[in-house]
Amino acid sequence: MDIICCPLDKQELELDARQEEAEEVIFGTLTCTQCGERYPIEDGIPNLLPPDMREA
Amino acid sequence: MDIICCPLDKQELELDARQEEAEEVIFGTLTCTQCGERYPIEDGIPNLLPPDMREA
Amino acid sequence: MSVREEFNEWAEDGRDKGMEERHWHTAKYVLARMPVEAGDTVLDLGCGSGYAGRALRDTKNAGRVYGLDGSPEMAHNARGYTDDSAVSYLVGDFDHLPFEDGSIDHVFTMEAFYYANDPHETLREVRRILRPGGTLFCAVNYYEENIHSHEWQDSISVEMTRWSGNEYREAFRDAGLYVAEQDNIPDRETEIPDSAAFPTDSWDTQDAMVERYREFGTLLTVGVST
Amino acid sequence: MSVREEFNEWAEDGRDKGMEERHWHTAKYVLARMPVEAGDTVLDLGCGSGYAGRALRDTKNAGRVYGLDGSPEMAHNARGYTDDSAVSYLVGDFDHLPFEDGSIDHVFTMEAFYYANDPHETLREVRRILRPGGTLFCAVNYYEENIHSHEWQDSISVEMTRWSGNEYREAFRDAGLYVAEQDNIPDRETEIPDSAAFPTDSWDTQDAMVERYREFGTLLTVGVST
Ligand SMILES: Nc1ncnc2c1ncn2[C@@H]1O[C@H](CSCC[C@H](N)C(=O)O)[C@@H](O)[C@H]1O
Ligand SMILES: Nc1ncnc2c1ncn2[C@@H]1O[C@H](CSCC[C@H](N)C(=O)O)[C@@H](O)[C@H]1O
Repeated sequence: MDIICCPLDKQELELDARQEEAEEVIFGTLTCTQCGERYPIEDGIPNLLPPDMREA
Repeated sequence: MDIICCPLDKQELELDARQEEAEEVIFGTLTCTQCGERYPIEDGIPNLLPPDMREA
Repeated sequence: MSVREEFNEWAEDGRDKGMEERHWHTAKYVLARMPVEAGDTVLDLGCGSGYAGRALRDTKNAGRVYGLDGSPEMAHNARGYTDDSAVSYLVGDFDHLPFEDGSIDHVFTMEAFYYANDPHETLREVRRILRPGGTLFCAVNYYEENIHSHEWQDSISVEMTRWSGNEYREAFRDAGLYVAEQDNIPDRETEIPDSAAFPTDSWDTQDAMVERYREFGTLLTVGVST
Repeated sequence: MSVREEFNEWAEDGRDKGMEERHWHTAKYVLARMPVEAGDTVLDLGCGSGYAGRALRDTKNAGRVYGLDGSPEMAHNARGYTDDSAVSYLVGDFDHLPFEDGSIDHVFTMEAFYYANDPHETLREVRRILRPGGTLFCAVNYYEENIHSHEWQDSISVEMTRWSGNEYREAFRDAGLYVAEQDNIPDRETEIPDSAAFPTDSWDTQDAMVERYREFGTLLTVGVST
């Protein structure tokens, strides 16, 4: 996941894993180290949509 | 023919036309402005083989 | 409707699998052409069921494959179809790619590109994330010359971009991608009934159906980043 | 024998036309894929009868087309098959291309590249003469995976280079060309007799003939210059 970045400013993300299985993060949060935007990981899939598209 | 150059040193060629038809050179000679090597035009077709391959 | 809403519905009623089956007729030839070397990192834009990434792992030993889709349900289904840990799925948008500059070797996209909100921005984003010499294989069945596709917009709530082959080449170049090739890949597998069967529910004439599948097929444009 | 001597003989006994007819089965698909725009300058390396340049003038409105061949008789025949003054033929050698740096938009070569005295030098020369973003479409029937082609060397006096697909990709990259695609283009037109007709003079089994034409076909490698 080291090439994944923030979709908005393309800066690095910091991982906060809540649940892991076999080295895979199942639930957690990715936070942009620059703008602070938070992206959820659900069922092993990071949601990196810009926040305003997440519920659109 | 302005992009055609000497196959050996890639320098410009100078045209000496002996016979022309409808703006096409049928017989003539192309001479390299740098190395002086001469390339024949026969039947409208320039022979730009390196000289040592011309009769090989 | 948004991409998320529209394609979540598709994923929920199984259209992800239906598309995989139909698109495979031509997508397999597109994938075969890609200059993917063992270990390369590949991105599938609008991955749907995720078949392309799975295929590139199997046939070319791609190192890591990302399937990106704007529909969480599509990505969720795709995740369920493989347990290869080198295949990652993520939810994202074509115009906001969550990848670092120059981090991807090759990008594939099938029947998805024209849903981009701003396709010019998508191309710039692709160019940004590709390493020098990386390629974009962009395959579409919906395009200007394929007159049989024009009506598709009527049944899809997401706005679709309908470029001609020439417009694809120009847009690639505008985004800084060299155009390496453009081609029509025929679908030789969709069955075309005897002429006696026409008109059918979907086709007035056999000729039209032959033109749609055997001639127009899939428009492929290949771009190279620098 | 030299290229000149060997292929002068071929031109004199009409093999230029025979090759055109056979190679057209796959070459037409290669030509269709090329991103040639109206007005572009195209070079055909080892042009033989010169069909490729004529086709690119007709189908894509190429601006000027050069057919280069090491055999004066080939070039002479090619000249005789067209009176389009935008098509030029010249005699030259693959390893000593008589074109200025960056002066050519696209290069096509069919069933000719592997006769080069030094194919690595030919690729460097192609790279030199192509403008940034220019392409090389290199098509060969004689290559390592096509085992049915291996014996061809026995009846040709010019030494032939037999690379695999992977060796083509590597050599392109060594010469500074990005590899944009590699593909096998099937020949679906060469007639294959009923299985009862085998063995024939040329083929032990129908399977072998099917593999040669329908599967291996022509190996195409596309390179892009920078
Ligand atoms: N702007 C956008 N960003 C991300 N994904 C998008 C998108 N617009 C459409 N998509 C996705 O693109 C897919 C198009 S359907 C094609 C799926 C697959 N490539 C196949 O060949 O079968 C859908 O799954 C849809 O959710
Ligand atoms: N080193 C070299 N330099 C220039 N031409 C060469 C060459 N080696 C072979 N050729 C030419 O390449 C041609 C190969 S035969 C193929 C001809 C044509 N492209 C076709 O598809 O039918 C011959 O005409 C031969 O004279």
